[in-house]
Amino acid sequence: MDLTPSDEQVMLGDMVRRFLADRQNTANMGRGPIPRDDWRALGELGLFSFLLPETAGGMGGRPQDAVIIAEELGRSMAITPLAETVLLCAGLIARRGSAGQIARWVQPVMQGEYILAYAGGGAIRYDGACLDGQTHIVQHGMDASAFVVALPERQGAVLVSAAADGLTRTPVRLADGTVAAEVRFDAVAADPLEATANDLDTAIAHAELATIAEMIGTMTTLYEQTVDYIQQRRQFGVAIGSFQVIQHRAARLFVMLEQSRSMMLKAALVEEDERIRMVTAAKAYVADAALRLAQDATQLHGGMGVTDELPVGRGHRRLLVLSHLFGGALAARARLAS
Amino acid sequence: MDLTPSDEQVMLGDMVRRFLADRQNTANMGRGPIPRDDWRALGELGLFSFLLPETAGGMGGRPQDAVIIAEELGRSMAITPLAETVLLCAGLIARRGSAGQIARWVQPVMQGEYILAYAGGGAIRYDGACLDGQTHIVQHGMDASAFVVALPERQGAVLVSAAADGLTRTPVRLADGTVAAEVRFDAVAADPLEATANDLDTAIAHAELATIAEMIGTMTTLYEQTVDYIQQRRQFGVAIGSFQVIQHRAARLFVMLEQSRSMMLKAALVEEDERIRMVTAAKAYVADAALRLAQDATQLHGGMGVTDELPVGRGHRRLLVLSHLFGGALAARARLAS
Amino acid sequence: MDLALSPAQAAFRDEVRAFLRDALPEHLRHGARLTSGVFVEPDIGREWQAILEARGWLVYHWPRDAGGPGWTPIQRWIFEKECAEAGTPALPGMGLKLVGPVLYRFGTETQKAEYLPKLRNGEHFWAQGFSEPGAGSDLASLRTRAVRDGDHYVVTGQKIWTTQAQFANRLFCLVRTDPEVKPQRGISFLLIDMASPGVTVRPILSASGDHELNEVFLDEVRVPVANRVGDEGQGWTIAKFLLDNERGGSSFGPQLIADLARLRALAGPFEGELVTRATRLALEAEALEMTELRTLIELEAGTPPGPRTLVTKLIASEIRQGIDELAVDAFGLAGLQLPAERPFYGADVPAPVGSRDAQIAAGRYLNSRAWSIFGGTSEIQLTVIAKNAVGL
Amino acid sequence: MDLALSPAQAAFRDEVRAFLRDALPEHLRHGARLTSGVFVEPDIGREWQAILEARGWLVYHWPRDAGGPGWTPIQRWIFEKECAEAGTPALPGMGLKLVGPVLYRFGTETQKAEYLPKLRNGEHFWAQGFSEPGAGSDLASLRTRAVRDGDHYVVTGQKIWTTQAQFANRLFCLVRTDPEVKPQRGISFLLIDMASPGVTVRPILSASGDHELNEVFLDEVRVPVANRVGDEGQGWTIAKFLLDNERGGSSFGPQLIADLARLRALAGPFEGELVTRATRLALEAEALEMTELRTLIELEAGTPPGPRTLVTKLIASEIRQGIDELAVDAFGLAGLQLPAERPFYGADVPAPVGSRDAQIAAGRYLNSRAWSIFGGTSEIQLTVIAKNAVGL
Repeated sequence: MDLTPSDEQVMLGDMVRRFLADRQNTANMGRGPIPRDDWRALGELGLFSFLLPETAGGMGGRPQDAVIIAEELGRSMAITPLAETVLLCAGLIARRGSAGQIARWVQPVMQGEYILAYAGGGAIRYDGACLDGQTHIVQHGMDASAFVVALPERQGAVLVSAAADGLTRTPVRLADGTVAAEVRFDAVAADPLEATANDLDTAIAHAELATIAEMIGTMTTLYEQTVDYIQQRRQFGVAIGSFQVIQHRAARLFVMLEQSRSMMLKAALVEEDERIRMVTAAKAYVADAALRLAQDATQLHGGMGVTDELPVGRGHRRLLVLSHLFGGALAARARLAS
Repeated sequence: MDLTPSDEQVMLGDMVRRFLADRQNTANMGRGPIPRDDWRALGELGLFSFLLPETAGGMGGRPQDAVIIAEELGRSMAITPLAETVLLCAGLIARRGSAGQIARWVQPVMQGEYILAYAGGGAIRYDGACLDGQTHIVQHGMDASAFVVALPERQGAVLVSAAADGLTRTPVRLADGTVAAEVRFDAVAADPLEATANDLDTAIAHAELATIAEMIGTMTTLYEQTVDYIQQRRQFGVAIGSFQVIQHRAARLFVMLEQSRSMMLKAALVEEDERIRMVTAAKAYVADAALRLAQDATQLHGGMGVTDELPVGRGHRRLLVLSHLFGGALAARARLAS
Repeated sequence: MDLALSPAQAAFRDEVRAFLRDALPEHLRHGARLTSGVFVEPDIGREWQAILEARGWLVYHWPRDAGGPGWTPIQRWIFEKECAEAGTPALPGMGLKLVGPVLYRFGTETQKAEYLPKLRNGEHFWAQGFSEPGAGSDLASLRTRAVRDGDHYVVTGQKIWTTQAQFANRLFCLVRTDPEVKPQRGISFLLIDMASPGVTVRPILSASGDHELNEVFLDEVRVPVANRVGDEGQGWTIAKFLLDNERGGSSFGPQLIADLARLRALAGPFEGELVTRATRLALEAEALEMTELRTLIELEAGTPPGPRTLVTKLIASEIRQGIDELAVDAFGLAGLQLPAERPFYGADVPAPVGSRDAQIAAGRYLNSRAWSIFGGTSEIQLTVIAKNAVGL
Repeated sequence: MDLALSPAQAAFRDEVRAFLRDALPEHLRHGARLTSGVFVEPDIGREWQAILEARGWLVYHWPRDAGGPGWTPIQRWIFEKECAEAGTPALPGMGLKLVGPVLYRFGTETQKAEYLPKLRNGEHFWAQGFSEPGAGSDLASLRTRAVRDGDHYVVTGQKIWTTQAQFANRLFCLVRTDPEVKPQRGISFLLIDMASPGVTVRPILSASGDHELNEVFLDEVRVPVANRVGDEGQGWTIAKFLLDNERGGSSFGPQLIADLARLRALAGPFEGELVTRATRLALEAEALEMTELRTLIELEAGTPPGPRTLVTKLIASEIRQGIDELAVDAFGLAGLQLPAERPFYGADVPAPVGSRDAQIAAGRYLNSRAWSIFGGTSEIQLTVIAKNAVGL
């Protein structure tokens, strides 16, 4: 048992932090997706290939590495498709795709050229060659170059280029400023992927773990901003952080954050065969804590907390979205109970 | 719309309060059932006949009258079988029983001679003449002169004398110091009662309403004791009631109590055809608030709160029992949701 | 003790219900349902205001001698309950509920004649200038200065959290007219034409993207002395009267009950944890309605209301936030939509995923956090309850 | 970063597991399960203590030079986790966890030779005399006086909340030896024979009917000066060392996880709201276990633990209370039983309705309220977290 990050992990975190420090600040953080050029630059830094399996030319980064990167993204509220594009879609193709599929889709992801999106719901029909029907909301769907589409009952998955004939998409703006899509397929030719339901679930767990780490990062920022605020903000002649009720509230945030971080760490570090259950447990815990923390951070900021002007309001929006992805805390708890 | 108690209701409340003031004090309240002589004395004061229908020689008191009496019992933590004996069993027999059944069982209840108990669960078989099987826990079952036994699926009810051949009972001490019973029937002759499932549900609702009022009374006492305590108890040189965290906690108790009282009032005052639903709603709300209030009152009393020495600890026990009777808050919410 | 409506009350309820059935247009009901902000959009509010004014029911909470219909507290409650169930839009409250009563109570005859008709016919849209940056809930530390210059005051300062100031043509405002006396005694109450030179409005966008809040900068704005309500230095008294009106006044319970029922109909039947949350919220709202009704019944009987009135805003905020969070969870992924276009019932809003109600859920959720902050935070409510109800 | 046990750790775990499988008698497991109070009953505790002592694992948290097995923090955790899963009884903690470390750290060689063996073999059963009426968590206001008289102190005063004093033959005690100096500096740490003249124990019954708490009256009790641990005036320092040991030390998570799993097996499968509550409690307990483990892993690596250690008692109290309330609800009416007889596994307790576990639920529920009160209330925990972890 050891919780010290390796030298490589420390370097990785520093690199991402430095990269983001030049770009993200309290005025722009969390306003919407980071510029596409910044995403490309992260790819050029080798971040994505670091996380992808060696079989696909990556460096085989583990979940605990992904968590370090994702937490840094969350801390500076850099909104990216890391979880969906790199960990879910590219990860799945890298592990289960053919050489051709890997070359076609994973390589450009590594370079930050392509965004891939995952369509996991909706009313889809697949006849072995063509897709018909319509997806539910697909995160980052408008920016995607291709889609990994889960087949009904998760009986495998297929790959579809966004440029395919018969594919149309409608933009759906989400609360965090990202633009998702509803995607419609009219007899769209699809490229089957040799992936079982368990492959899919594993890839989703890796992605979900990254979103949990992003939540932890954003929660940490909101916590720190809130502690700063209550130390500076004065009412009736004293800092509001000197009021007992405010102190206990802040203490609760500290507790929530520590407990959440514990769940994230455990989910990142368990053996692979426990990953799905543990990520589900971490999601069930952290997604709930994230909204409670965001709500309290808002309340402790008073009027400024409900505006778009401070990181707290934007962080709240982002946490609202992150906490509800992949079914959210409710679905996670339901899965644990069953 | 009018919430002023009538002169008669004021007198009724005063009478019960004065009666209890001579007998109940902070040293003995809530330690167990009141002495049987006190119960008889309440009967002799005409309290029970006041609550029973005119058809049975009573004065036709309404639910809102029962609530006034029950709240006073709760305030002084006088533990009695009022709800089960008078409102449920005697009320049901008075409304649905034959003249003979009324004379046999309701008259002695009015005089405080008999305690009747309600057996609503367990594994019971009835062949039209005889009962076999075993009840679940029957409140006040050891003191009962007779039982109203609900038949399976609540297909009516039968009356059984406690002295009947083939009836045996085992005492079960409950958390509030009352002694309930498990009752076993071996070919026990039973006297059928012309009561439908709805009759039973209505009688239960009247009894449950009284237990809700008892909870309100006990909650009020715990609230007042707690406010007194935090005003007197000093720590670090000041009354602990001057700490903001303690103040907010006490304010929450006030809110809970007002909201609970509102539910009780509404349940007491709605039209008869809304009674069952509204009593269920009040139970779902108040039973929960009662335990939260008892827990907070305990916490605010510190070490003394967990002992048997103050009314708060004993009130907590009594509220634990009252809040769980008739299925408790969980069953009530489940019924509301379905 | 009795909870049933009297025959007269029941007849009144039927009259209100019939009126709402006939007079509430579907597009207003639709717009009200799709309002994400805390306040009604002016287009909808104005139209509904005119309909009510035509019926004589707009200023239903004003006394008869101020032009109200002379309803009792229970009648007002019946009206509000029926409106909530019918789904009427809210009314622009700054004028009708806040400055209106101030004018009929403290205004000169000239002021009443000038302002009350325009308030009622919608020509004047009012905003409230109380809060200032850094002052929070502490009115005594007010810094906006009004210096007398002949028949005018010259007003300089800054107001914040001014809701719908971008729509308003009138601002009622607390200003410091005398910096020498005790803080509370140097305050006066002014009516300011938003078109006056020196008035600037800066939007404060909400996290939801809605524009409801503003800063209002007052830079040597000349305000006729005739626009002062009450005496110089009487502003504190007037403000207390106004805030008491704001905090008493309407009931929260009926609207919350109706909103939860609508959500249940739109997004239900719920499953799993949502069932419990919905049930608990419904119980809390039912209790709140009765808690409010107990006060109204006392008022109706002429009994002064007890400290119970202090609890309603706290509880209402929590229920409101609970309902809006429940909606987001009930709509799932579709509840994460948040178009940039406003209003949600407008022509430019993209077609929703799921339903319009799903599309509005995230905005509502974010906006409802304001409930426990503005008009006295929940923390302040609890302190007031501890002091004035518990007696600590 | 790595959470897996090393091969050596895994082997150690297997060794502990095998030992527990062989050495833990069923009646002790049964008794542990049916203990309603916060503390273990002495008959059970003593027997288990002897078994562990025979194996050399009784004082597993003491350093090797004090007679402990020299385990690392992770080994101690593995041992506690295995014990929790196996359902071992708790150990009498006042001696082993509180006064034992004080003795081996501050005691003279004579004191160590006199007391440590009897502590380990169970001949001495210890109670703790810290709290006094009216003093709450504020040790500085201690009033029990010890006046020097030749080779003795004459001790007079009153202690309260003294757990299991009715079973104890030894009391460790804070007394004021110097009333003149600053409050913290006039305190000394004494060991008192409970059989001494002038010692009286008055029971304080818990609301559950359990007898765990007592008042201890000390009326001119003569205590040899040789029974003072440390110097005169060093009592405050020793008390701090003792309380740090109490608050650090063992993990809460494994026991809570095991208890919840047992409840689930006994009373499950849950339905409706109980499902949600059980799931949430399980998550909180799993998080707590990892939060504790993070600290232990740091300690193992020689890193000083951060402010995170402050949160565990607060969380553990809430989970404990949640589990015990869940049990009452899960057992329904049968969960309201509360026999007067003790212990629950004893021969005199009437046959239960349902199961013994149902029969014990109400007692457990009532007793578990003490978790958030004794050893620093949850309010104090939050204040400490705010100051030392948040930095307010």
